[in-house]
Amino acid sequence: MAPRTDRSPTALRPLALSQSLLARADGSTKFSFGNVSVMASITGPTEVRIREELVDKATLEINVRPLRGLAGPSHKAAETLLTSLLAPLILLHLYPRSLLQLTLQTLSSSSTAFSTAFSTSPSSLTPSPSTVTLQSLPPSSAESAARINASMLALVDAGVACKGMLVAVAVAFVEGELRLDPTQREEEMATSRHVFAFSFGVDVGGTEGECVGVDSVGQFEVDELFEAQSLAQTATQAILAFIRKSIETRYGATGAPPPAAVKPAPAMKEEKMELPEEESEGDESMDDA
Amino acid sequence: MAQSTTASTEAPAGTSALTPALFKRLHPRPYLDRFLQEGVRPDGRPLGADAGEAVWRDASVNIGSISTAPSSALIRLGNTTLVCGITLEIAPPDITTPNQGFIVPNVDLPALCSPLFRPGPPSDEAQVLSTRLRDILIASNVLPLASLIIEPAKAAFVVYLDVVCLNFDGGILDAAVLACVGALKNLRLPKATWDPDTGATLCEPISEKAQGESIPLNPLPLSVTFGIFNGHLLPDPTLFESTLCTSHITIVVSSTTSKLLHVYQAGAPLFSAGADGVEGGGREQLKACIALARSRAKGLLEILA
Amino acid sequence: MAAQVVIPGQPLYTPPTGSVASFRAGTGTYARGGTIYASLRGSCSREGGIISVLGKDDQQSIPEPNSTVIGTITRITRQAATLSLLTVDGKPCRPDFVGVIRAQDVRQTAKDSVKIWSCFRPGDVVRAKVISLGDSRSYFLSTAQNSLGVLFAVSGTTGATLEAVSWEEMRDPSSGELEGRKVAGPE
Amino acid sequence: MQQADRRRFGAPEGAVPLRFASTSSSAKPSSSSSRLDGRAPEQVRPIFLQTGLVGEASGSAYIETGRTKLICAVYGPKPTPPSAPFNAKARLNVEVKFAPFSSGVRRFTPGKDTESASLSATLQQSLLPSLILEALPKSQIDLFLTILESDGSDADISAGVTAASVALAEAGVQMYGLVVGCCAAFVPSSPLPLLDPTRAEAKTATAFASLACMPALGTITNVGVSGVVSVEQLDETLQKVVQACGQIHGVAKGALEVESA
Amino acid sequence: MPREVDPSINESEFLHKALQQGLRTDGRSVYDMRDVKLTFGDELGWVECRLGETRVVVQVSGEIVKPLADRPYEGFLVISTEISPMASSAYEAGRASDEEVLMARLLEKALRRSEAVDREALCIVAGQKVWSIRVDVHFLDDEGNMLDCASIAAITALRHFRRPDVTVIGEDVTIHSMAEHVPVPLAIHHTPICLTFAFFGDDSLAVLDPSHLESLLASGTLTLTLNSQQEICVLSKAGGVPLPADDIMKVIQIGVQRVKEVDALIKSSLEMEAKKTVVEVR
Repeated sequence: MAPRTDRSPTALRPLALSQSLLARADGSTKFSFGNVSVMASITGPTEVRIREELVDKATLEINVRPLRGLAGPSHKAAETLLTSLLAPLILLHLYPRSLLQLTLQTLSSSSTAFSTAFSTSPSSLTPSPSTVTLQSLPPSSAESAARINASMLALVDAGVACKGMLVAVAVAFVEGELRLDPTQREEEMATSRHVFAFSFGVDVGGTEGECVGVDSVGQFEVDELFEAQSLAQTATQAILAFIRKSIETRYGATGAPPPAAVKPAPAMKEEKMELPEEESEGDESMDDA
Repeated sequence: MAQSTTASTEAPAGTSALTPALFKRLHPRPYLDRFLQEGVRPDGRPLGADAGEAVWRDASVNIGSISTAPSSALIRLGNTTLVCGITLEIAPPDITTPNQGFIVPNVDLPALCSPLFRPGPPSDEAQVLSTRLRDILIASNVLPLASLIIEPAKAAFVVYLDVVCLNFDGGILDAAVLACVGALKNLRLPKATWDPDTGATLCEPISEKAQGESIPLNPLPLSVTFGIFNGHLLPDPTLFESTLCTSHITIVVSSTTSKLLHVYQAGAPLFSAGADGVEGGGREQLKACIALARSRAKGLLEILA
Repeated sequence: MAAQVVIPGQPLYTPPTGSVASFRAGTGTYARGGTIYASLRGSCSREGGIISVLGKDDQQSIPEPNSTVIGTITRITRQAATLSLLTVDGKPCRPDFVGVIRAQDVRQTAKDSVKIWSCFRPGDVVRAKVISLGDSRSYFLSTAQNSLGVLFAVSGTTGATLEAVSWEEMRDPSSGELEGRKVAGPE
Repeated sequence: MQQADRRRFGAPEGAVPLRFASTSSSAKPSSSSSRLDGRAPEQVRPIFLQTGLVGEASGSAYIETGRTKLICAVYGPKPTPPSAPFNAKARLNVEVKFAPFSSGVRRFTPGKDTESASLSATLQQSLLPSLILEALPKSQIDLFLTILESDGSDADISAGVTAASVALAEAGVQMYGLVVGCCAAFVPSSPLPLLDPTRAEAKTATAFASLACMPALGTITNVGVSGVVSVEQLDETLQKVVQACGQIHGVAKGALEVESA
Repeated sequence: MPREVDPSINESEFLHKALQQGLRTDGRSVYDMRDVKLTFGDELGWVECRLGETRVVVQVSGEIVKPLADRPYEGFLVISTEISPMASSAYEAGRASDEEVLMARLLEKALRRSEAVDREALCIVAGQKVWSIRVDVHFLDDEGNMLDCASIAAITALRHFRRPDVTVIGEDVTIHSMAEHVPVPLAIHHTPICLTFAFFGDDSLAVLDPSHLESLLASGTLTLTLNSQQEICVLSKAGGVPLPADDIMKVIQIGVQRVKEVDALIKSSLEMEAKKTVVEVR
């Protein structure tokens, strides 16, 4: 596979974020890594069915829906990942006996189905590649990271109280090279894919961020995992800065969501970072220090 | 901590006999915490890095016990018991991958195995396990899909790996991976020929004479799960421990190479970053987990052999 | 000494023909045609003219009238408090047994002035007695005895464990605030 | 159907079971006996029965007889669902499931499988007369049985009845006596009916008799005959089956005594 | 699941009174549609349609499958219309409400039964390989009349979609990548579009493109599926008030006009988009 030409291996694709798009939901956010974009909507706190009612906290219901085809077991796995990442961050006990309903809809992800030519005639069959790639596993890492970010921002949009911010990014190793925010094609050609989620906030990671989620598949050395994690940490800090800017604009005088498209340099460091919870509304309450 | 003192003050005021079973039911967290403070786990396993092999539950494998399946493996991991049975079918390869057969893993958590599950279609938990099992088996490439081809673009084997849980006591993914690997190791594919005239595939029954072809496997994936409770690392947690843990980490290592095949962790951070104050403190502990996982994998590999 | 293990259907006692039976069928047994059989797997005892079979200790039990149960309050209304049962007669039970303490069953005296809110709060661990099988949904429970009532409760504001100060009040040790509860005394 | 498929990884399009070139690999019965595995006609296969395999269940039993392998677990007594009306007796819920790999070809039907449903009904009918359900008002007992390896559904159900009754006894459900099951096949190749037939033997059978009984009380809880058989022959056969049940009862008793020791 | 809240009596009376004066709460006249906004994605076959605040996204995709034995020359057109709680929390995930089933059937009739897409043109090798075209309809926001919005989005997406070019030699098939050969549009016979009218009260007052509030208060709806050739593909009046035949003819006349406008909009949007994407398809 050819090296990246459009951006450096450690650069993100253009990010985009817009909030409060949906009229019927209490909060909604569309978050994109380049052409992978996910819409998240939150309804709640609202009435909960008795069977699912929890006495001391809100019930978190998550639905993940694919762009193409019907949801299957892998979407249930995505829901479980989101639940275990979000549940510790949301102050669920503030909303006992109620329902927080989070729905995620992938809005776009480019299909790789017919990106290369192939033929059924025996003469033209290509031999299997010598290096083992993740070709047989549908690409999902960038989408998974976008889902995590969209969910978090929908919670912010809906004014649901959280301990801190959750930011995720995908990383892949392609032909030994570490690539941040891989495209679908890169995910297919990767030897390993990783999604890292970091939380930011007082007691939950500070301004540096704390790794609260790892989902890695493929074949990779321990050092590669750490290398990827470091890159992801820097990248999530940059994404958070972007989110912060975008939210500030939204709640500022202009009101309209910014047509955000920035390419943050991966070298962007923590100096400029401030406590992320202070942004947005007052409901982003902090736990006691 | 406040809760554990509660339990002690409650006992004299409360029932005349607060039996361990009752204590466990009423105050599961303090119950587990008391054990861990004593450096021991509720099932008697020691706690701590230098405890060696004793931190794991006993694992055993019984290969080929189901004669209706071309290959099968029964795994016991402590009380957790599950069976992986293989069935074979033949299908035309996907048009985009004419050189590949199929692996279809599914995990069933029937109502039989635990009061947590109801009869009916697969629970969410079963679906999540199926997904993660598939990801591990495919990403590790343990069974090269190309080896399942009978005739390129025309016919290939479909290997169904059905994992049925019989007793659910934590560590299901670890046990399921072990069961699948055990069953795959033992699998022999019958000799099959694709007939261009009829478009059908005929197989030779496996017998004394025609033993079929065993498939050369790539390095085997071996899965090891840890739970985190109150800052304690609990290797191979039981169901009771799992439900109380704030976070889990699963590490899948390769049997013969130094590569990792899958790392999964979600929830509260593995180790609080402030604990040792050093950047990368959690990292050292993750390394320790990986080292533990590798030593466990060696043990698991021995019982598979 | 380990008692003899019997299995269901095993004859335990047949009175000699013509004479009066010297044993009666107790728990875990049944009588048919004069003969007493075991209906449980367990150990057999013949005490006081009664033959009974005791099952294993960890047997799941279901609530019966007069059972003592411990449960967690899940819901309160003006009329009643709902519990999810944890144990029955000291044995853990399945969590899906539901019990109800109606306002008139909370205490023995001043039944008319009972305010559920000042006796129980959601999350409290309560000891109670089963008074009837109740309706199709829940068992009816009572705490109208000194030994019955709230065993364990946390403060709604600070989360600290409350200490009993009287039959009717518990105190938050961290803030000193008092909260009303129907407190269980020692047995 | 779509509903069920969405929760599993499905078969690839166009997948078909293996087809074998020659199916004439049937083994010949050994010379001394009329049966494929060398048993005498009235001999049942050796039984391995173990209780307590499923930790969280109230009672459980694993049974292996010849190639038939199945596991049974009992949960409860537990409360009936809120939707159910008040019932002075306990309800017995039975669900039989086949593991996908239990029968040679992949066994997978989303939703209801008619064979499991009929096995469930037979199992329930065989067990109900033995239970003292009046002792457990407004409660429910769930009995789940998974067939890991099947060797003909008649043998499955007989082994299933035995395992289920042992699991119920272990769960502490009051009963009049243990129920055990056995069956017989009438085949043209043998003058005597074959007890506890395997799948291969059952294939050639002209008639079947299956029976569930409580040997301790000498009572029968369920009996079924299919096919054509003379009354005299049936009477003779049933006596033999009851005898065999006596032996099986001994095994069941042994399993229950071991566990409690 | 939170149920739909019934509108208040005040809202209801206000709406009815205004309607009697020919006014609608959002300022439209009775036979006006809300603005249709079509957005196209990077991917061929991705279209977002907004009808006021109602929002639907459609993704069309294609795969190669084996045809049914009794219809060896026919490809498939699969329409998936599952309403997620994103549209409104009144919709439950995984359980179709009656309304949802009705909507799915009308959309199915409009697109499939009207033979909008030539399914025989989807055949690659008879009895062996055909295209299966999948239309995934995602309802994002339910501010009323999701059906019309979905039908516009779906037919536009089908017209926007291109499948890879295929060469057949004997039984062997070569599928060319999008970069290699210019991809092929689907054979589409006509452009059916759903138009929904809501009826109020006994005076058989009808409004086109009901908003969410209007559809909650309406006593019945009538859905027409028309194309620009003035052909009616589907007419469905499910329940509600009995209507005189004249009224039905009247709304059909209005529908015929409106559908021309929508069709023109789709055409011009597609043309503008084509100019942009031409550059991308090398």
